[in-house]
Amino acid sequence: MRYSAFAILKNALRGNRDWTPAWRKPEPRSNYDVIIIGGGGHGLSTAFYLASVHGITNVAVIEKGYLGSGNVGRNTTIVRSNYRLSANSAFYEKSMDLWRELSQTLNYNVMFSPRGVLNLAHTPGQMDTHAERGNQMRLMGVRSELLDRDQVARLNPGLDVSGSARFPVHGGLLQPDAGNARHDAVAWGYARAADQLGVDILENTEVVGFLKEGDKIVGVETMRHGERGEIRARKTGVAVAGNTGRVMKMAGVDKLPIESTVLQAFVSESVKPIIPTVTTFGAGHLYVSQSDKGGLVFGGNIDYYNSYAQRGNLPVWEEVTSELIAMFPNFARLRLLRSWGGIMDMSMDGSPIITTGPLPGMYLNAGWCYGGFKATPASGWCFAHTIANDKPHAFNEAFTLDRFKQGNPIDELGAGPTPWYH
Amino acid sequence: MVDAPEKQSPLRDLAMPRQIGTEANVELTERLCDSLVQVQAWPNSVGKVEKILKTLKRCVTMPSGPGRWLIEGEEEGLEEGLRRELTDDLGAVTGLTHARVVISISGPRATRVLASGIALDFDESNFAVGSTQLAHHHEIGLTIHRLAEDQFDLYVFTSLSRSFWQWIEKASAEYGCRIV
Amino acid sequence: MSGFRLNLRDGVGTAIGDKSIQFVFDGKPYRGREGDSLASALMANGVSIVGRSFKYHRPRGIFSAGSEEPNALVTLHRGARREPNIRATEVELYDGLTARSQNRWPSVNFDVMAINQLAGSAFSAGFYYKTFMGPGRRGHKATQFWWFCEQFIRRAAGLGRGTNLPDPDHYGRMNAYCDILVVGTGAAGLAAARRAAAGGARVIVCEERAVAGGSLTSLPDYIDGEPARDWAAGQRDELSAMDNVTLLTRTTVQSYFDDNTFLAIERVTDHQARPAAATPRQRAWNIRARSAVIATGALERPIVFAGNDRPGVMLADAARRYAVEFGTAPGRAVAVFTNNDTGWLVARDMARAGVIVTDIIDVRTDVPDEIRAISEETRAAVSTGSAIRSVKGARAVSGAVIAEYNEMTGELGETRKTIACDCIAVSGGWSPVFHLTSQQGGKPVWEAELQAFLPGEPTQNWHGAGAMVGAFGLRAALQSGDKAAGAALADAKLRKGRGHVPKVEGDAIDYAPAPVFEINSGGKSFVDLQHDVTAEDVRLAHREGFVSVEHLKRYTTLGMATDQGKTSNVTGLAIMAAASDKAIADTGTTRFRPPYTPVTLGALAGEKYGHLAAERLTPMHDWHVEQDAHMYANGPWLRPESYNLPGETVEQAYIRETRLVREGVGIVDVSTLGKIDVQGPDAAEFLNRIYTNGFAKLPVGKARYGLMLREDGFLFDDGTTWRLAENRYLMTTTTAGAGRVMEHLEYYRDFVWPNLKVALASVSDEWAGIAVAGPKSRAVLKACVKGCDVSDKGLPFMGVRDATIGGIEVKIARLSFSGELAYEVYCGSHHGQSLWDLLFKAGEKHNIVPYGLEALSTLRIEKGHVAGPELNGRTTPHDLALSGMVSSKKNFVGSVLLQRETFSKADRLQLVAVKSLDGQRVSGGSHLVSGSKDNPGRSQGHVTSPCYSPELGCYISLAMLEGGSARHGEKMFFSNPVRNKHGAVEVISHHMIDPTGGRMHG
Amino acid sequence: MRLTCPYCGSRDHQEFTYRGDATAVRPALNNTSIDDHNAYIFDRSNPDGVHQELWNHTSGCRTHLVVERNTVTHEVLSCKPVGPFARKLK
Repeated sequence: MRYSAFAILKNALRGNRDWTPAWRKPEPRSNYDVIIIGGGGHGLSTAFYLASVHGITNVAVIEKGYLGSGNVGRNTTIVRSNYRLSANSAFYEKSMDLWRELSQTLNYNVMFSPRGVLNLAHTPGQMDTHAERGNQMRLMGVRSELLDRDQVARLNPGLDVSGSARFPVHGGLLQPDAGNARHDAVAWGYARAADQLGVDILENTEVVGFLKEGDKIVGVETMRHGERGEIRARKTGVAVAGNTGRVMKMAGVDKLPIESTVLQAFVSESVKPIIPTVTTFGAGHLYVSQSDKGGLVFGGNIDYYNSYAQRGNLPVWEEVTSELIAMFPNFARLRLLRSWGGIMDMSMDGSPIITTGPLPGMYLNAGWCYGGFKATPASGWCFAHTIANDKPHAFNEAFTLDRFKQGNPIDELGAGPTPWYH
Repeated sequence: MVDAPEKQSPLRDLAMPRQIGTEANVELTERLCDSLVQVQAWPNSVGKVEKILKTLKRCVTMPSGPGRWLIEGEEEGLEEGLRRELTDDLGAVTGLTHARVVISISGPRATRVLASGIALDFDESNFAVGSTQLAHHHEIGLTIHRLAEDQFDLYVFTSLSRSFWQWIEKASAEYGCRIV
Repeated sequence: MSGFRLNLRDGVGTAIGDKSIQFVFDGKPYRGREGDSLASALMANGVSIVGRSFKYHRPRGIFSAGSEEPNALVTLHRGARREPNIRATEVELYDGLTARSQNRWPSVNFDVMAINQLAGSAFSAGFYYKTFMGPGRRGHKATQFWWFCEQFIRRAAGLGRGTNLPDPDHYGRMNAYCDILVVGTGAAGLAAARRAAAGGARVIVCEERAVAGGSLTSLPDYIDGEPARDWAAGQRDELSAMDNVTLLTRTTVQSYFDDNTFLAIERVTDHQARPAAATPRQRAWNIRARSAVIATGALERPIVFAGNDRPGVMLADAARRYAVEFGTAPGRAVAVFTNNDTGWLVARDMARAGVIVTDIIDVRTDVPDEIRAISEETRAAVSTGSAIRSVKGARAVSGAVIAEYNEMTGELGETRKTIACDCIAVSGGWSPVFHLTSQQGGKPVWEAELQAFLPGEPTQNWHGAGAMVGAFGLRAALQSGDKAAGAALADAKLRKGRGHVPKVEGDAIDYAPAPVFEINSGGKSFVDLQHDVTAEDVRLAHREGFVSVEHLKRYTTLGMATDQGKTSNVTGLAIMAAASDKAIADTGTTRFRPPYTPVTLGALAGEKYGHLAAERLTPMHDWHVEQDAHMYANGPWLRPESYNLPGETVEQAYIRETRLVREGVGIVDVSTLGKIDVQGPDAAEFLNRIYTNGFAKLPVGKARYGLMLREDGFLFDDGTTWRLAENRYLMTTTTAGAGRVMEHLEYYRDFVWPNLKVALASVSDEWAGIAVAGPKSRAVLKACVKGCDVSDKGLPFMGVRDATIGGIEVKIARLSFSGELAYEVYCGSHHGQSLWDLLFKAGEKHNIVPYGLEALSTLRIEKGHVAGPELNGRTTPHDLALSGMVSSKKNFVGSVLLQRETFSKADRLQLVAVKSLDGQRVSGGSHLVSGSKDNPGRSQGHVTSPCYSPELGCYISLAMLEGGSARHGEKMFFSNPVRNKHGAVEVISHHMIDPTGGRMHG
Repeated sequence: MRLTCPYCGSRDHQEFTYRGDATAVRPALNNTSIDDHNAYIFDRSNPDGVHQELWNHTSGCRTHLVVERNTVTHEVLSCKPVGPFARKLK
């Protein structure tokens, strides 16, 4: 069923009885061309682009819980491509291109809202670093603007731009075409569109092992409704950020340049529009925007320790809220409604991995750190390309697994091989 | 030989004697040390170093880590004196006279004020009179020496002492405070 | 609903005092009583519509009497203190309180947006996902279409309005430690608290409401021979008097973190008309408990039926609380609709308080006789085996249509009866409040007998008590509270002692409801009242395949409003379970996420609101400020940027300062550098392993510049280290690197080479540092230094000497960051200002000039010294032309991975300098390109440290350029599109002045 | 989360600086194998379960400790001192 205003009206008149499931709940077949492990944003978008761009439709997406139960539904929904290093800026700008048409591509409103992402600067030196990044974006064809303090103040009326602020605002770097989107809709939209192209989405199906012929991965062992099963495939892609270590161990890959940590996110009660852009603090780590429903959605640093628990601890609450209301002292009386945690694959340089291997028949998409949501379209697009052609596209050729050991990290922050500092 | 000028406290303008609020449930004051020294023993010399420290006169010796002590002396020159006795094979002596400012807090609400910004269990079962705890107020590290049930000396990093003072003064104001 | 104040007497209005209080709602003045909540006061004044719902803007009244309230949200105060979305049920009334209804225009009684209701079934779950994709065309145009629509949607959504003004109040924190935390002061909580306290434990007891007692404050039962509320008051007084007990009211335990760490928020002055200025408005309690008794009770849930959102429909127990505690009748004619015994008791207690209860409607047919007997006292008409089919009244309840109901099939009979009532008190059973333990990961379990989820197995040291674990009724609650405290005492390694359960006289009823959640009569029945999620929305979600509970929640937004579904989650689940033909137990439930109720952001920041980070100040800070230096936030430090003369720009000032240093002498505060005391018999060996260059053979009395790498071969930090004695070094680090270098050293000392005898101590705060630079610096020192020969011979380049200046003991090191003859003079920081003054005085006749960070930077850029912008974590010594500093004769941290092939590639970004060829400022953030302004081409590098060079007479910058070391002399452009700048530059060597070092060696 | 510093006692975890996998041990100083160093720096087993990890009590006595902790439940199983004074603190 095609979604449209007309469809809504037509169905409403019939008491909404004729709507059909957004995607099928098929039984698994024994053999597919490609298996994607992980029914999150990246896995689903990979399946969609395999089917829509490469014509590979005999694809299964295997998800251990409900579809979109991982980080695609646990993030702060920011979409941007304001990177400093060219490998990142090119990749994320590809993602922006896909975002811009995503609602039409999928016939599903993912509510991509290019309201602008503003990074504040608090010293002249930081203005220069922002300029350096903004210029890199410009030279790559991405729009960016360096704003002075008054321009920033006009954009965000509640922002503390006084000289007496602990970290006075000097200005900021704006990516006007960046913004945010509705996270769940991205998972559901890709799922529905992939399903319509013939992809089997297998929810509540857990991969418990890999099928191997020698070194080569030829499929997976599954657990579904309490029963074991086997699904074979020529190619198996792994897109399980947050659980990469867990899944890869089953394939015999015991160590990776990745550590898992929990990133908390926060949402306030709904209020009428109070902040138009996505805004980030430059004297700490804090990002905030307002959802269409009216809640302030914000987050900051990860909890600094390895974790697979989808919940965090109190220090981050204090850190994040104190930075938020230092930036916006008018938010101090608003109230935190809810917080949650997602598990991040923190890589050794803060940048992702989209690659063939590390075993024959296997493909790996991992290491998304804080940045997985905005990458969803390009990640799937590049991963699909890599799987279909057995080699990376130019957009992801730098995101290899062995770049760390070769000494070619893509390290935006220059924080070095300390995953939790990226 | 000219005498050195007087040491200047970073709190000289902040800690002016006055009354905040009507009551005085908390009393605050600050001072600089005449001598403050850190001693670090080697693992195999802890006992010997302890013995030397026991002979010190007019000093407060505060344990501040494994094989480590913070020692405040009532006279200048403690560092040089200790270095003579405590040779390299026994441990290391570091002068910290200028690295800390001491803020003293006392009064019936002193522990409550401290607990409002320092994550430490001030119950005497955990923090006995006469003992020392290492703690922090956010990014400001503290060595806290408990002189009595409601009397504490806080050894605060010099460069951060103004920020710390501003906090403790504000936290004390809720209960009424006298600065002496 | 037309509530009114009852005749207050013993047992009616127990929370209400005599004092009359004036308040304003929607601009109209009203009077309430001391002890009223805003909700009870509005109710007593007959106000029925208090707010509008989120989506359809339907009129809504007061639904509950506590923190679970979904409907009665108001905005409090004006101006900077304006606070939206406050539950009227929790606001304690005080003189002068102002409140406004919200999410309505122009008024709560007439709201234009209520037109949304007409869109009715089109506006169902998933509406937004299926439309607004934009007109067929792809690309930016379509996005713009959504963006256009989104503006209106955003304005219509949201609830109350915030403010653009900073919050003028302040917040506090308390770090608390206890043996046992008791959450809740109902029967179970009080029983637990008394046993825990009697056992000698350190106890903290938290109660969300203003007064301890929980349901005891409204139940008619007797405990130990006295009315339950008097017993509760007695317990409260006893506990308050004990030294080992902290009883906190108006304090909600919001979050349960690892290792029994709890966050509770105390509302300290919110209920006061004129709070004391020094008292924080709210206080965050960080509580670490050895064990906890969770006695958070249960929340009543409604039965869903058509029209159940009309003002006048409310929870039964809440209706009782309004009557008994607040002396307020929720209506003139109250009908009770129930599926369990609670409704009947509520009817009786309300009738006793003077409320007219017209009907009792129970879906059950087999109601126990002793419960039926109650109806005689209430004189209400009784309809068992019946249900409410629909509600009469457009803007508030004016009656209800009752039909026979088959409990087994859920079908409604044909016969209908219309009753007149203006309030329907609904009881659909009880949902235990296990939010805290669920936050911790405890998996709830469905208990079919109680028709409720229970908290499941503990994952930490907590013990549930009372209704929270399904121990309903006073007797069971007291027992379980007592028992839980016993277990908690054992957790805390204290003696359990003997328990004591007080005697209860009163109603013994069955709290288990009939498994009826929804009366499906086809009309609009609301499950989530605030988000307007109807039972039909839940079924639509099912139809579209959103059957997992998380999908249900996310697709319909059920349970995601400000009440987080406290009264709606279980019902929504039950409806989904029925639609998918599954048992509730198999449908599962979502995990509760902290906090329990919305928490003021200011309270979470606590004392950090207005004090985000401590400032680090050098001993000379006041002097800089007195000179009107512009102070610059450099990490935690504040440092002078430049000392501008009247009318000077920063650029003019730093050029002047730089020039005066190069021509004469200048003085700069370098106290911010990190300083680490490194001592011990193995200190030399240790430093040799840490630095890329050799330190073992550094003579005593000498300093050396050293580089540190990370293990992956990239540069980590740099600085000079001075050998003060055979086994004693003073290491200096960059200002920004001080902390991380210390941790780096400690890691190697403790974890990698624990056998080395090395002591490390931060002495950053011990030493004030002043650099004296310029050709006349020696003359300045000569004029004031005692005890040291400062001649070239007496104090050669890189020499370190002890001396005195004006009686102050100092260390003088002949180091040069500027490329000039220069010294760093260190003294105890409490003497820093005195030393500064003495040096300044000694330099007066040489026209000594103070210089700031900008000039400091300009001097080092001209000299080609690298600093923070070049040490960016992505550069190696080779990239920065520092290969000569890398020893090949020893192994050190980073030595192995530095040898990786990639680091010797010729096209790496390498350090160069550029100088402007067209007089333009090479602006910060510029890239280096080959093309014109309009067609710059790709970035081949970027500038790192730009400035005007008085020495070269043009704008210059250090830069990182691809293959830069081989490109000296090349003409390029700097490109700075975000600053709209583009200019011609020449690539030159970074050694821009005095490449042979004659000046600093002179 | 609370960690027990062998010197200072039970403290909130934010007093400690996390330094990651304690099973990653630096190759000896005379080991110049790039592979060994690469493995030490980049290979992480990142277990979902018991993890040996290094923390430094930076806001206290600055003792390093190896914490054995379950990364799924956050349960701290043990805190053991390391460094020159490890034996003295046990």
